[in-house]
Amino acid sequence: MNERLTRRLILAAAAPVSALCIAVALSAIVLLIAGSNPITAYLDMLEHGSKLETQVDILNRATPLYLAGVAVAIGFKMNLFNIGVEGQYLLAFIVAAHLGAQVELPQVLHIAYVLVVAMVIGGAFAGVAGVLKVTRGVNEVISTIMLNAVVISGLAAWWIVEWQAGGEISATGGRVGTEPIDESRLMPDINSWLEFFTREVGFGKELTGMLIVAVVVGVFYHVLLTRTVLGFDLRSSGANQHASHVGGVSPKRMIVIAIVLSGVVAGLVGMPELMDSGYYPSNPVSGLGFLGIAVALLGRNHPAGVAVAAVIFSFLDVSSGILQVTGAASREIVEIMKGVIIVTAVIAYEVVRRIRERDEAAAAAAAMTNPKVPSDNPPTAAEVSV
Amino acid sequence: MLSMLSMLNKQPTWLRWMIYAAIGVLVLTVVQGFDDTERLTAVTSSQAMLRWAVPILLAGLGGMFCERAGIINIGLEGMLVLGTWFGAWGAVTYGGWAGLLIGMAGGALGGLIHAVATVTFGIDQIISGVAINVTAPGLARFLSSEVFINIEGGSITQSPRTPGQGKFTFPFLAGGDLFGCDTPDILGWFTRKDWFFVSDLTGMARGLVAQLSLATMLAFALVPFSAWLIWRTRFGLRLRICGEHPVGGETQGINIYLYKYIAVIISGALAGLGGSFIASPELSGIYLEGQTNGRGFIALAAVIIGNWRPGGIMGAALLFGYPFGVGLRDLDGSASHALLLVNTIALGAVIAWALNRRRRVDATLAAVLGLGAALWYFLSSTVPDWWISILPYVIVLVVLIFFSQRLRMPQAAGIAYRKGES
Amino acid sequence: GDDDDEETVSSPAPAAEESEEEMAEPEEEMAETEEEHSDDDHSDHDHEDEDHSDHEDEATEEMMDLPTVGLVYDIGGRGDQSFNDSAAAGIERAAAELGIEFTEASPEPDGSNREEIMQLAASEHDIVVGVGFLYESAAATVGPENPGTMFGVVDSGMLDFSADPPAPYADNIAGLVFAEHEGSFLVGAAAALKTKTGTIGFIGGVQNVGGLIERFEAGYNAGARAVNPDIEIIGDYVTQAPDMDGFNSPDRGKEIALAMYEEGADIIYHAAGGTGAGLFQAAQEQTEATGSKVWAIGVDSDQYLTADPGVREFILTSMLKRVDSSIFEMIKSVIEGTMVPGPTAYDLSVDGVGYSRSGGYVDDIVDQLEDFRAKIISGEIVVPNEP
Amino acid sequence: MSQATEPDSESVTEPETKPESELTAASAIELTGITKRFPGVVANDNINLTVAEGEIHAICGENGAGKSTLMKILYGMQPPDSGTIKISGAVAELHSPAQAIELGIGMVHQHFMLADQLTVLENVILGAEPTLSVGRINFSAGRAHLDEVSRAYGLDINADDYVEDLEVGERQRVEIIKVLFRGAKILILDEPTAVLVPQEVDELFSNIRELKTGGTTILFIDHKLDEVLEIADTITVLRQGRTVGTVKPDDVTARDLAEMMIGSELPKPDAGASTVTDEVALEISELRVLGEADRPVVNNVSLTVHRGEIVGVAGVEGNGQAELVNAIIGTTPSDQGSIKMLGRDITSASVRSRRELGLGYVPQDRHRDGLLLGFSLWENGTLGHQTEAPYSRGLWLSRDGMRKRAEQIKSQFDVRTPNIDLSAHALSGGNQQKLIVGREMVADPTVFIANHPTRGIDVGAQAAVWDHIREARAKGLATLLVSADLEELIGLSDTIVVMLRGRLVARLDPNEITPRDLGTYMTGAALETEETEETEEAVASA
Ligand SMILES: Nc1ncnc2c1ncn2[C@@H]1O[C@H](COP(=O)(O)OP(=O)(O)OP(=O)(O)O)[C@@H](O)[C@H]1O
Ligand SMILES: Nc1ncnc2c1ncn2[C@@H]1O[C@H](COP(=O)(O)OP(=O)(O)OP(=O)(O)O)[C@@H](O)[C@H]1O
Ligand SMILES: [Mg+2]
Ligand SMILES: [Mg+2]
Repeated sequence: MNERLTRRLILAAAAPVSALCIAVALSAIVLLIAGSNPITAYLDMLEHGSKLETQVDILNRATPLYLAGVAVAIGFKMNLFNIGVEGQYLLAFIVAAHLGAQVELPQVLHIAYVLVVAMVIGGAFAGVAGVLKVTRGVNEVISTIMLNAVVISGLAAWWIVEWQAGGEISATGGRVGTEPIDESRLMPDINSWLEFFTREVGFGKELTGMLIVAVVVGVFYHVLLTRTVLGFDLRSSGANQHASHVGGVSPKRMIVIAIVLSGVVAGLVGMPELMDSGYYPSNPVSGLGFLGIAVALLGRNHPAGVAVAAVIFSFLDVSSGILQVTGAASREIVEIMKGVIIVTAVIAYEVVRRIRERDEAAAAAAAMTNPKVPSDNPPTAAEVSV
Repeated sequence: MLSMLSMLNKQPTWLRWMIYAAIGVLVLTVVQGFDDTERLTAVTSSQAMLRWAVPILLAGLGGMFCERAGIINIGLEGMLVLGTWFGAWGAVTYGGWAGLLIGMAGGALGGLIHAVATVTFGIDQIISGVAINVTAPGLARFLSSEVFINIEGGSITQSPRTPGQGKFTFPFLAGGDLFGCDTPDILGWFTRKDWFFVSDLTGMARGLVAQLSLATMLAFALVPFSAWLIWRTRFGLRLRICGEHPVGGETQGINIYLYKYIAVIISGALAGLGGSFIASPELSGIYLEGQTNGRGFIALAAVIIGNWRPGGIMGAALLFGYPFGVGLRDLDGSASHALLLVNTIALGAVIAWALNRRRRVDATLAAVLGLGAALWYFLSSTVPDWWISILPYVIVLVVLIFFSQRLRMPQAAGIAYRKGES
Repeated sequence: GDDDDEETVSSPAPAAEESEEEMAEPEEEMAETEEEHSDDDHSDHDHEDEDHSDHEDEATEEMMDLPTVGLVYDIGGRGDQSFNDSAAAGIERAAAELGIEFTEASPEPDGSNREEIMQLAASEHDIVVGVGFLYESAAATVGPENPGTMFGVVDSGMLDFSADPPAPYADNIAGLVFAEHEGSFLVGAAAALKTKTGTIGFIGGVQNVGGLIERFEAGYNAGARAVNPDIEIIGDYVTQAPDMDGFNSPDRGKEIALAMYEEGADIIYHAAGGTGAGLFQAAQEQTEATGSKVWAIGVDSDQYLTADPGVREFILTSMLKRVDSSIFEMIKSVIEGTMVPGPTAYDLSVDGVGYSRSGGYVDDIVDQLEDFRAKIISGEIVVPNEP
Repeated sequence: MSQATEPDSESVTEPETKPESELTAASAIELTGITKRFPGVVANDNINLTVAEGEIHAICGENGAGKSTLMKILYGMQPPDSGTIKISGAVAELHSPAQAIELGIGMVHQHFMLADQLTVLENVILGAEPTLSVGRINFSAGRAHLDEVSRAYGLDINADDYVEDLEVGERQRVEIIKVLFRGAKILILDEPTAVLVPQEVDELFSNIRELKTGGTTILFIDHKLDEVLEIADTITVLRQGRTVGTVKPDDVTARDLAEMMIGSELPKPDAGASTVTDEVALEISELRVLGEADRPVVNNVSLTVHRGEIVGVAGVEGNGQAELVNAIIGTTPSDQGSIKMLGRDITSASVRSRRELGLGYVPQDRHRDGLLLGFSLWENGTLGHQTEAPYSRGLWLSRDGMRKRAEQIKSQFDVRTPNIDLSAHALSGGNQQKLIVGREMVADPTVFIANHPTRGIDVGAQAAVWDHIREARAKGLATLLVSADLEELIGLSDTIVVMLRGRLVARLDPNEITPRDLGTYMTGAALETEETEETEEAVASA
């Protein structure tokens, strides 16, 4: 392999690897301060994580995280900060749960119907922020924060009462929420897909079928961005709105399209839970929208990167359980590790980005001084290393 | 009408705003009559407004300093959290005032991290802020598990009760002591007369000067102080150049990094102060996990609505604090119902403003929203609880819908700056 | 005998703070109730025995003879000075008296991994107790997968309503439910007896969480009206589901409480978790500001003992919900082989709920309260559990 | 506040070996062996430079020769890799502009360093604020001093205006006042004339001479050689980071200087024989565009461009040219009037449909409007044409097509880059510009809008861009050329129109006009003297 390519490969791997190492080391220090043995803690985490059942847990948790991450990432690609994924998914969740319980369709159709409802609601609600931005100049960060409150304290609080399932369930405490969708119309688990490769999944763990939807969303996102004209428009408008506008891309249109797409994906975030339980409970898993921001940033808005980030976060969440049960460490350590990983990863990426930019500038300058440089002839190591 | 307006415009700014405020109280007075409530103009309502405005005001001022220096601070929420923890710990250990100071130090620590990440390393400001928001609650909990657990009355999620900073009642205006002697309570006297409007006005005013916590006074004193600092001092000018044109500042010999660092740390310290206020007896009286309730994000909105100016941010904080405080105290929903009519009238004012400036779209939009509020008002006798909860957010959103285009962000905010790379 | 008995029950100190002698009594008392209880559910009994012996065989392979317990808290975990702490007191009492060993865990702040930690606890322990009804679906899934482990879930009946008639999810899952409305009835009556203004208040944490907090309100209102049908009751909730901040907002609790006191209420009962700290503070401030004393009523544990010393004198009484006893009893029943699947009700009759007398502020009305208690136990008064 | 050099500094000057310069006065600045490397470039290569006290010393060199870098080093903005700096004889270690300012050095940068949302006064006093107690700024003292400075040097400005409301010339004055406000003894001016019309240049030069009389030493960067010859006492020429020589203006001609700078004669723009046809390609009639506060910034403009014709638009920056261009390409809506391309009304068409009709555009600010800096060259080669073949098929991009086109642009337009996968920010300004011109040209446009197409690029690239425009013109391209380079306008255009305050005020024949005359039209001076009817006539015929 030529030297330049090797250097590029090393650079590409340097950021995530060094970030992970630093994060592991820093967390070890925190663990030591807290009076825990980091080696035991890490071994417990690894051992636990290597079990098939744990992996199912990780994937189940990673699925909504990934969807939330992609939703946020779509916004970021267009330079939009969609803090509203939280509100969008909760709204889509409750409406899809309610409307899903109103009809009875064959399973496949029913699943499709529920997902489409969720995506439409998520997209439409996100669109409000987009329209406010392009027509009224309202900063989307602020409008989506306000709209989150409108959903969480307002619409969902209202509809959970309006759409409450029959009273006898609530009387003993416990399950309260919208009318459940019959299990036969929900997305089945995909344990068999996994079991094909390994052994039977134990402990009643069910790998969510929404994982497939998440993968499809990721592929769709990737293809959209890199292979279509619309994706090019979106990316260029996000990178430089002015240049892109001069190039025929209306920034306003792109803003609305991007935030609606973001909302469409956000609408799916609550679906793993709905497909599992069949109803919207009075206390759905919340905060995924905010975690999605962190996941998107850690994954650098790249479909694969976001997936890795979602799995890392999910792994840490799942590890918090084993650390407590074995007594290796307290749960808080996991939150601190998340923060440390984000910060170190971002710093590592920034450092690598600068090195790469310098390399490129050097290569360009070399071409300037010697115009005869053929395109495939790499600069020598002396030119590259500064 | 128009001549009256133009007369108003000739008055000095402070007087104009006093007049606007009086008109506002008049509207509240009239409207609350229909709903048979006195909450809208009660002494306690203006007190609640202040209480609920303070953390948003402080964090908002923090956000302003940061963004004026060119750094966006999404991490305000995390810094508030640090402020609640350190504020409570300081107050419990060393007393109320020390609590405020230590809370500031805790927030400043968050600011320092943000500064290192964004100024020294040039990391994306949003990312750094998000990382702080993710980490701060974990850190607070970790610290609780190390510290509060060992103090009586504390636990991993909460601190023992925090002491406060004392209260002050203005002499004469509200009958506070002056050198140990009682003074007449002038505003109180008017208020007790129950005269239409006059008593309402004095009542609300009295709420602003009676039994005022010293911490609240400090917070509001920071508004003119910040304005003075930003607009009138060398420090302020240099700070502003960091947000407007850092390279220009560099060429004039300004150490941009230094001012950015100072600004981001001030930002954290103010958010931390806001956090310790939340944990002080004025609001919670303890540190409790999760008690910031997203106020950091509201503060971000306040920075924008306030157009990156201290006075504007105070206005935004009050605009949020009033419906929030009144909504909480509105046990039967009548005040919130009355607020619907207030909103209608306010939207009417927006229509007049828009027509005056020949902004037809704005006028139509305001008319639609106003009509909706009016219809709701007349077709119902009370509003649901969830509506009371979201009213402050809706008001903020509506204000943004009409006035966003008039706002102006510091030009270089959000853009990474590196010395010598121009 | 009778009087004595009731005396100890109505004002029990939390287990953690109990001295050795005090502890003995409630234990005896609880043992009695447990016997009664087992009689009621005799049909399930044999079944349970078999399961239990299976489990003991397994257990002996790993350890000596006593089971180990995994206690999984609700979000926040130990240290809420209320619900979770009461559970902690129960497990510690079990450790002290029964000699069991235990570990504790709590889920992620968003509650996303309840099922996972319950499963983990199950794979490490013989008994798993989930604190809070949010563990219902987790236990329903994990329970059948771990037949060798006994499960208890606080605040959920663990009945499968999709079956007709509703039946327990599995033979190894018990639900520990409380008659909060009955306990609330008594503190409501106390409030009505003690009020000078004829107006009292109720602050609920979060509305529409499965009608859970509404149960407190219903009982409280009924109790107050039983004393004085014309009494004015001001009720308010801090937030509505799904906004759970209402359990976590002492600032909002204080604001609401102050408003209620200003409206003339002089006694306010809260069922709002951490938000209650704000109520106590409001009581103190209001008293100091106006000079006339107002009261607060605590919930779940005896908050006179757990709240900050500065506000204790304003806590009239607390509605006790003996999560500690229920957990202790559940563990004991497993050891004795008498655990009952499905709901076990901890109501007034078994002192699963009650009111506290710490501070002595309700000593003068104990007779009336005990009278109500007797009537509820006897069925003469039926306390509604919905507003 | 003002840091004048130490009074005894002159006496400190050591008698040193002074290489090429025959000094008559003590040297204010002495740079020895300055070397500065950037990744891949040696921006300054062992530069020696001595500037005498009180002289106007010009530095010439083509783009990228290292002039700005040298000045930034002298001003403390960038540390040299090696070499020493002596100010008034004393060795100076400069780590920041603050230190340079302290030594009495002031610099006016190549690009404006003004904060739009601050007032002139605030911009000027920044860093040298007269203060009262506790850091309070004494604004009145500052204002008084500012007025004093502006009166003393005839630099007319209103201290309380916001910079965003100022015109380019006024901004340039603010920049100079900023430096004078501190009482700089050594003044560095980096290409101060780039954005000025000849009349403004005259004014600037008289200010500079006045400063010189006051004893200020001036370092002056410019590559307009006639200007250099007019003002300088001494001229130093840089080429590729090295000093080529130091000369006196009386000893050299412009041609000599040019040869020193680039080793050959400077190319001149020249359109060659007219290729104008009768076919109207772009027709603008009575166009009005509204700016802020609904003020018309383009007012009643009518203009026709035929196939094969280049119409030059002259005007002082800020007189509506930018808005006119934006209205034509469609990024700004027009309020009244119509725009027709090849007879099709495109007044309210989208940018994209205009581009698909064959509108090519080279923007003035390539970083803002021309490129996606973080994107690869092949993606940049697509921007603006992504809906067209061979870049895409239907909704799908064709990466093959994109890359092939990029390779074509690279070779045809001599974009110097090792490969097309590099990101755009790695390229130098000139190569970036060639990429943009190439991208627009390979698409075979029918109407071409060139907005300052050669601003800030070196002579080689400049000549290449001119060639490409000429070639396309010969093939029937209709071009609207907006430029501040009057030589370029006169040299390339078939017709020149002048814009002033949003209106077309004159239509001129490039064969009969000099840059100086054009300048009088641009400032409006010509209109005041000329008969009004004549102007009306000119507009009517336009
Ligand atoms: N801030 C910077 N950081 C890194 N590299 C830079 C920077 N500025 C310029 N360069 C590098 O310097 C080289 C030339 O940049 P610049 O645009 O200043 O060139 P120029 O001298 O104007 O070129 P041209 O003569 O082609 O117009 C490029 O290779 C670019 O990569
Ligand atoms: N910050 C930087 N990083 C990398 N290279 C740079 C940087 N600044 C300048 N250069 C390079 O240094 C060389 C000299 O640039 P400099 O700006 O000094 O040229 P100049 O003579 O001022 O040109 P111009 O006439 O365009 O202003 C250029 O080739 C440029 O590529
Ligand atoms: Mg250059
Ligand atoms: Mg230069």
